[in-house]
Amino acid sequence: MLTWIALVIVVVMLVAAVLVLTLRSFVAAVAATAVVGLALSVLYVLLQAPDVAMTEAAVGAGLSGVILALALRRLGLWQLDDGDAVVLKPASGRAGAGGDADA
Amino acid sequence: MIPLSLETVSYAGAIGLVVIGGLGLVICNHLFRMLLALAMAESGANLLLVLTGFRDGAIAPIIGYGPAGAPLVDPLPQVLVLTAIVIGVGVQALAVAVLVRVYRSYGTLDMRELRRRMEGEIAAAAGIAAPGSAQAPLGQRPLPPVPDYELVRRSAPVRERGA
Amino acid sequence: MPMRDIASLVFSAGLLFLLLVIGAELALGHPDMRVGAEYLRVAGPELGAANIVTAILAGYRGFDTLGELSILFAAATAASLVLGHRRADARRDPPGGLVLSAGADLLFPLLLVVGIFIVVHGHLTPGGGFQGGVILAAAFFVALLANPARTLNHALLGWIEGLAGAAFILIGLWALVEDGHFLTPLLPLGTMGELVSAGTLPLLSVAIGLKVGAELAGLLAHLADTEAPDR
Amino acid sequence: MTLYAITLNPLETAAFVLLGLALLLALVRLVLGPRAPDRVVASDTLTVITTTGIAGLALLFDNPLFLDVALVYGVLSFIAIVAIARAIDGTGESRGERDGADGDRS
Repeated sequence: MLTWIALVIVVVMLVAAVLVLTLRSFVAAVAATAVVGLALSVLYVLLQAPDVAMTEAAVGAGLSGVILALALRRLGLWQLDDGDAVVLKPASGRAGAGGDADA
Repeated sequence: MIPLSLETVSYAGAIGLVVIGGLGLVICNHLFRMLLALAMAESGANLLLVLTGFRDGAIAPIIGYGPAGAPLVDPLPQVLVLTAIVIGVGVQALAVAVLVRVYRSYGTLDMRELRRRMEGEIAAAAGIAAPGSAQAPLGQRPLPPVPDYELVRRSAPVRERGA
Repeated sequence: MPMRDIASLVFSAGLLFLLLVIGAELALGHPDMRVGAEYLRVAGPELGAANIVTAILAGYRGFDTLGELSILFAAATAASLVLGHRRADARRDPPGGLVLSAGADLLFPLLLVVGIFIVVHGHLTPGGGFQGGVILAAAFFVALLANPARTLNHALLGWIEGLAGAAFILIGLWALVEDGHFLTPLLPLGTMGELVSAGTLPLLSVAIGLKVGAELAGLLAHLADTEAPDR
Repeated sequence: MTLYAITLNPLETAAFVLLGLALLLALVRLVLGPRAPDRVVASDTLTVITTTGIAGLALLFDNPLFLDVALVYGVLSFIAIVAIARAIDGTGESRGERDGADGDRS
């Protein structure tokens, strides 16, 4: 049973890790980083390490997300994407800024 | 055949995280994405360390919970990883501060663009033309520097006069 | 796709395969515990802390924790130094809406209580100085998130941080005078599982919590105070 | 498994299967979500499901210590998501320009 839970969590973690590299929008990449921290926290719980799980939850999901989100604004990376956000090769620059015209 | 168990699945996850993070560090051109990849590789290493302390059928290393006499997992890797996670977030904050500074100075975080601008700035300060790429087509490649003996001879007395 | 990317892809795939093959040979799940088994056997009776991880972190390896605190201090100081001061006429982020402001006011006491709980019960339940410190820093940062124009008192934060760090070292020096070893746990152990037990470990935990909390709150406030570029 | 074996009754099994399905559905939204706000909301959904999952694991291990992890996780992931949302909020064409213009004038 624990194996299957771990399998689902590892799949979520690796998919989110690949998304961090391939998403064009940096806002979404930071959200995917938070998902990686979340999956790691559950894995630490499964590995019977509540202290490490709590640290990862507080630092990896909370504090690190806050620092990166603050950095997004200060680095001018918060522009929203246009649509086709998954690219084959890691995107580098800023995407078009008119994505939220229909919001 | 590798058996499918909690340990092997976690091991695969840790290795995958390290490899994806390392790959991102090499392939990505954007400094912020490299920071994200670095954080992921670090997390994978932490998971690997915690995994080394895990024992089958053992419970969390806190006395007084669970059945009496049950084995406890190895607490030492957990302590080391606790330290590593907290230091990792300190490093991340410092890296973000440096990135803010770089962005303020050069207006970009793309590695190629950043290198071009920095080389342009250095070249402007040195008073020479900005160098081109070594991988450019044949006609646009920078020529190897030729020592200019005339310039050396002319500049030597100037330095003497200044001293 | 340039040659360099293909080469790094191939290299990563090879590394992945190699590590997976090594993993098939490892004795995962049956570790050879030498130091860890000794800690598990000795830590309970010697330090009186139910949480062995905290016992090792603050008791047996307190010196490492002191080094970690100084690394964190150096990182926070360097980040503040690199970020520099804010221009007086720089644009601020607009304040959050009603929901966020009300939610921040409601969340602040909850976060404070959770943080203090985690710090104080560090020797009994999972948690301790670092985790509780992070939660305390988050508690003070939420108000800033709702209204960016608000500022934290950096001088007060600096005082708290300095006094907490000094308290950690003073406890260590006290142990040096009393027992001959730096950071040896002192004081009667009490009964395991009660709040006041485990000697000086809770005091060290509180010192770590205050220091980390003040440091990270100052760092987050400084980062939030940095001016954002215009579009 | 020595002293510590885990057995699940059918109800708990069903609960965990449902949690796993919810996790995978939210993951699909994270991968497919056409725009960045969709992905941020998917990440928030994942954190809520995971908090529930950690509480369920505390039940499974019969160990109340893991509830502390769920508590800390639930509180702090909320703050992180709010911070990410604040990074997007107030910067678009609709509201941020107006507010910023007002701030500049005063």
